[in-house]
Amino acid sequence: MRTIRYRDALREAIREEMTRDTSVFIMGEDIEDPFGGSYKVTKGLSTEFGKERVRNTPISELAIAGAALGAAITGMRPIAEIMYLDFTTLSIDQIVNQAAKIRYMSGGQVQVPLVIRTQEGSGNSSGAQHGQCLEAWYAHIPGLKVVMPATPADAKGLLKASIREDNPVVFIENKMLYNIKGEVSDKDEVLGIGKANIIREGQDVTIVSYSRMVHESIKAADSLLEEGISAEIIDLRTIAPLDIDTILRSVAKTHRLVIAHEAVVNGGIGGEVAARVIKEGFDELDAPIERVGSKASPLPFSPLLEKEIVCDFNDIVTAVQSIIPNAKEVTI
Amino acid sequence: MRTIRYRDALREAIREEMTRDTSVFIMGEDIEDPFGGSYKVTKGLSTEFGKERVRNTPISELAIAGAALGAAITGMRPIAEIMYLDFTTLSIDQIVNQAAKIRYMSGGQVQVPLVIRTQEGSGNSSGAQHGQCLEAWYAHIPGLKVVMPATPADAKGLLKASIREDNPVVFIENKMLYNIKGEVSDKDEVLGIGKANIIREGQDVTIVSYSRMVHESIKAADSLLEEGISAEIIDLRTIAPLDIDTILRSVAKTHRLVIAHEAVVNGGIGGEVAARVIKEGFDELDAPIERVGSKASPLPFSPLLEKEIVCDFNDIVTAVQSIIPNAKEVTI
Amino acid sequence: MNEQICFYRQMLRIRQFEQKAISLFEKGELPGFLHSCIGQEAVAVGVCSALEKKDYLFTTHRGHGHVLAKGMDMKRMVSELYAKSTGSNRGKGGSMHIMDVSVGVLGANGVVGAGIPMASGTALSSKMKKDGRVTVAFFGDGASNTGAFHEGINLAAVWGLPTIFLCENNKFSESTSVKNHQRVERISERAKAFGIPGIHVDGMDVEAVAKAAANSVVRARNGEGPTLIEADTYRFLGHYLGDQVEYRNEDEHAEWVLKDPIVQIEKHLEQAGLLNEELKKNLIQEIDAEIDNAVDYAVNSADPHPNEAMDHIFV
Amino acid sequence: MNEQICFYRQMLRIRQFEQKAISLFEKGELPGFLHSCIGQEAVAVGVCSALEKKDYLFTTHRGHGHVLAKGMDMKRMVSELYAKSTGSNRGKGGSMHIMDVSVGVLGANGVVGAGIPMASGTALSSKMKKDGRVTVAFFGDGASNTGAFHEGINLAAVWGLPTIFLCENNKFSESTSVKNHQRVERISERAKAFGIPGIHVDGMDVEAVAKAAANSVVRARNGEGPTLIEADTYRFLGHYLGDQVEYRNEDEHAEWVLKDPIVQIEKHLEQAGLLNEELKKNLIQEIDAEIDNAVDYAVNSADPHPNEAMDHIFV
Ligand SMILES: Cc1ncc(C[n+]2csc(CCOP(=O)(O)OP(=O)(O)O)c2C)c(N)n1
Ligand SMILES: Cc1ncc(C[n+]2csc(CCOP(=O)(O)OP(=O)(O)O)c2C)c(N)n1
Ligand SMILES: [Mg+2]
Ligand SMILES: [Mg+2]
Repeated sequence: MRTIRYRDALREAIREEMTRDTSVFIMGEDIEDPFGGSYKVTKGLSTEFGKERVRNTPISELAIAGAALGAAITGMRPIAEIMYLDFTTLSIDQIVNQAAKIRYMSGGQVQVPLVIRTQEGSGNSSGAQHGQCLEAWYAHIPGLKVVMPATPADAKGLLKASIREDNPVVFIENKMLYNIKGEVSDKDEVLGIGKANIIREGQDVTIVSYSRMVHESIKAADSLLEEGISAEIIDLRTIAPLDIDTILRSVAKTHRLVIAHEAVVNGGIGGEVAARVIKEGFDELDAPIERVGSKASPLPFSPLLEKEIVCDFNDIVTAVQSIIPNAKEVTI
Repeated sequence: MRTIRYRDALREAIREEMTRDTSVFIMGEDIEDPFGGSYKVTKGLSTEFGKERVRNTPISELAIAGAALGAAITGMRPIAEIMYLDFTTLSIDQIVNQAAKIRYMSGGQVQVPLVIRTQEGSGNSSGAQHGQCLEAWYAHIPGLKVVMPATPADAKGLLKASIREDNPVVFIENKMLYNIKGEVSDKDEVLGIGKANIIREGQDVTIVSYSRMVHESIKAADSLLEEGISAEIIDLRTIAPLDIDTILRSVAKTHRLVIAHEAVVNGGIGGEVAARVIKEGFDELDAPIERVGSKASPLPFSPLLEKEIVCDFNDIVTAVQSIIPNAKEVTI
Repeated sequence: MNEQICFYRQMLRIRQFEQKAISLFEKGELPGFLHSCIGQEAVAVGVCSALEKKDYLFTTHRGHGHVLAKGMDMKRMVSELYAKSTGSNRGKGGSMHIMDVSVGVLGANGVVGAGIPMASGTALSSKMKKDGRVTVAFFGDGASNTGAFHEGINLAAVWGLPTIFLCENNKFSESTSVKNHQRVERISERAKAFGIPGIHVDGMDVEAVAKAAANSVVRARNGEGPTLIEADTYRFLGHYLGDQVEYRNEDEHAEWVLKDPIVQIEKHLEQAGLLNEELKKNLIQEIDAEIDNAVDYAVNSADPHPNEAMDHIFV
Repeated sequence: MNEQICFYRQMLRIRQFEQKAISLFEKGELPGFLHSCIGQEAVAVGVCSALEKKDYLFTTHRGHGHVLAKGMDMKRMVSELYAKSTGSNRGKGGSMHIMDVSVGVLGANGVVGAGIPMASGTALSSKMKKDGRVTVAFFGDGASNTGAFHEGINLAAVWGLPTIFLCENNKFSESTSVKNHQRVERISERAKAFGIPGIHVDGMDVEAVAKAAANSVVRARNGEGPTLIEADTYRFLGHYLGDQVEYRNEDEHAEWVLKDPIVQIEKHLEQAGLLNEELKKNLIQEIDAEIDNAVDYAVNSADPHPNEAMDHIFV
């Protein structure tokens, strides 16, 4: 075990998979050394593996995704980096109309070992076009897996899994997590895509979250504990497929559910989780399901206004309190 | 009142608005006469209004949306036709990153009277890239309104409203509705965007639906009536903004809710509706909320397989039955 | 067989195939849409004459000629048009998504232009693996206005990939004349934007096409990068079956019909004493027999089982 | 004022402004990112000298020079960089989305290339309304590889719209040299793809830029359609403030710094006896006073009220 940063964990995953398998390569804008990528995830890789396998591209998001797809169906295992999730809008025909469907449309003639790596998230005044959380779009598309790690260990283990996966994966990092540190195994640990993680056990309420909001959920749970509320925290890690069983088991214990994500509430993954729990765990629920997310607005430039729009642990605390009428004694 | 087809109702709306206001114009692929558009909605318009106001474009979906947006912020009222919703993936940067946000980002300096007209829907073996129902994507974006008419009267009244609207509207038709007929007023009727319509009253269950599935809901309700179940049918007409009040009032009466749309269940509007009802109408619900939608698959070419994937009235009937244990006598 | 007879036979085969498909479609036997390539046979045959089986090919909604010329098995192809379980795509693709990996046909596409960046990707694969393959992407004049065209070709140019970008300028994008959807005279001029060779060729002359393609394939295999070829041709029928073609300029049409690539090569072969009515009849008979056989195969094949609907989404 | 002095003064004003912005940013006073246009002043000033106030302008993330040259009020501009309520965008846009409709500045953009099709749209507006306006879209060498570039300019070409597509080839797309992101020698060659004039101009020579822009504006106003202008220039600093610029070729850099557009015109004016140290000092003083005044205004302006966060989403 070592304590390393999220960005380093990602780099290690790419490095190890490129070492292990010569068909793995990465392409994207400004990823080569000495620049090493906008968020420095690929720093050092072109020096180590050469510019044949770590390829700078022109500003051509559609072609990046399309070319990666072409390579994927002919035996390579490309990682396509799209600098900001906002710019995946420009690649989305290739991701959604092509990559997600080509195996199906062809009756199974090809497999698509393609990773689209990108990042999202607000919090640094990047404005309306550099921080949107649109993971719900991708989760709505049959044929795509959507992975959203919250910790360095998950970043590494899930990126390795995504690279080894024979189906297209949209791998979404969060720009505010690149510097967080965490313990990461020294071994070749590959996590399972589609498995949620109970990162804290609790009795009174289940908080379901993923990516950056996991950390806000932890803060919220800490604060709730002070008023005697014990929260169980589930990190989804993968939003498609959704590990509904883990959620249902937890709700069967706590009987209360709050879902928290940075994306806008309306149309976010929270609605999907809520609807699934309502259908499959209706009798378990003692209170309405609360969703926490950002307000329905583009992201403003002003840091002050940005804070108004984007949700944080306070919103989670409030949501939990709203469905637990009276604070109780600590139960664990 | 006259009985006209959905496609004619749309054409009338455009024609009347172009007559009324010279800043209204339409652009898109192959919309000029004599072709008159892939689905013939614009037939006759270029002959009547000239090719300055009814403009064929190259195959350039990004530029169509972008140019329409540029025109919209400088005093025109463009209608941009994107032939298939599947191809709006190619315009989506301009729709989502630009049109939806430019008013906000500029601090209110511009308004965006822009209509993106497109169509979706399966049922004619168009395959995986010519029928996807991705309205949930657009409904997730703050700054967009999303309109989905089910009848000729709504098609006309809502398209007129969308053209007069000073905010960007994604107006989604359904290709299997173009030939349906219905009564349409002779007057200049402009409907309100964001208002659902109770198209049939009932006591036992509320069926919320929109676009083509409204017609399947009617069939389902007819069939349910035979077994003594009285369904109230709500046609959302607009999915963003969502008329949650109308839904809640109905659920407060029926205490049971089924949501039906042609889009894939997972990540569709149904989840959003369910989550809202759970939160705001928790105590009213006597049974789990059921969602009806298409299976999580790309659309297959084979008509037989397509029928397997896409939901229809039978699925609605089954969903209703699953939450009403014993068929009762007819209550109305 | 003499190369020219071989070209002729292949073009004829495509023509007869398309005519059969039309008649089946008109009888309501084929679901979905049909986009006929009649008039454009010389491009398909000429280009594919320069390719090997291992090479990759991307095509469009108007791709029957391309895939036949590339060597796709006609039985599996017709079965796909019939949406049968024996179809190349098991009935999930249809004409607009037809694919046959076994002969390098990596797919038709329902999204205009979308095959272009994918073709850069398969060529990248070949370059990295040094497998000696080239990739051809077919597309139309209309497609040359898409962002995918610009980004996809630029990428191949920058990386020096073994790709041939083959634009069939058939004068129409659906109902829109090429004169109204771009202002550049020659689409091959667009190669200048990428710093790669742009070649203009008479797409009604199969030998001219074959030669241009062969040269570009050599360039590609030698690691000299991509080429853009514009083949001047004409869409003899409507955009799709059912199109009323009211927008067509009949003079222009008549002019082009005179250049029918099959008629041209027939004349040529007849003059050279290589073709007579007898041989022609035999060829047609042989071709029609193959087609009928393929149709029979398809008709007698099973529909896909409903349970297969959810197969092949994920590995 | 003499035209050349006027150019000089405007370039100096942009240079001083950018230097101030950098120092404020480095002190942590400005949120977000900053992309400096130092080295490219001649393009902004030359192009805008050909425009009227009513004309429309689209810019990029590197747009301070453009909007200043177009006549944007500096106080509202600096306030926007400070995210103050008095900012042109009320603090919602920042440098990357700066907009001032009152002087035709229709916005910077955070999405590379995205302003290009929008510019075709405003020009379409002008054509339909016959309001005599032209639209200029600024963008970089990197942007010329986007699909938006191809689709947006093609549309303007087909419709004969009054647009000037102004590519500042500053030799970099972030860290990537222009040599590695495209193979074409001159971006102006890309005009050939659209059948419109492509002009290459020395972007360090404000008068050359002004002349090329003026000619294109005349063409546009006369209804002769769009022009693509490539202005050869250089990004003196990093992509953004904080960029370590390790990728830079220092010889290339040194060569270009010698061509500093401000130094060039200074020499020129001095030789012509139009500029001396005294005048220069006065100009700088005057400019710095304006800048300080704008910064004071911004600093003393109120933050937006939290309640405003949800304003301006819909009309
Ligand atoms: C991105 C996209 N836009 C629009 C369409 C609808 N469409 C199908 S074929 C076609 C015309 C294509 O013209 P061209 O590229 O010249 O090919 P051709 O049909 O002439 O072979 C159009 C507009 C589409 N399939 N994809
Ligand atoms: C569509 C898109 N892709 C990537 C980026 C990230 N990005 C911002 S600026 C830039 C480089 C732009 O280069 P160029 O167009 O030459 O403009 P310059 O920065 O040199 O002024 C990139 C890649 C972006 N903002 N938008
Ligand atoms: Mg064509
Ligand atoms: Mg540049």
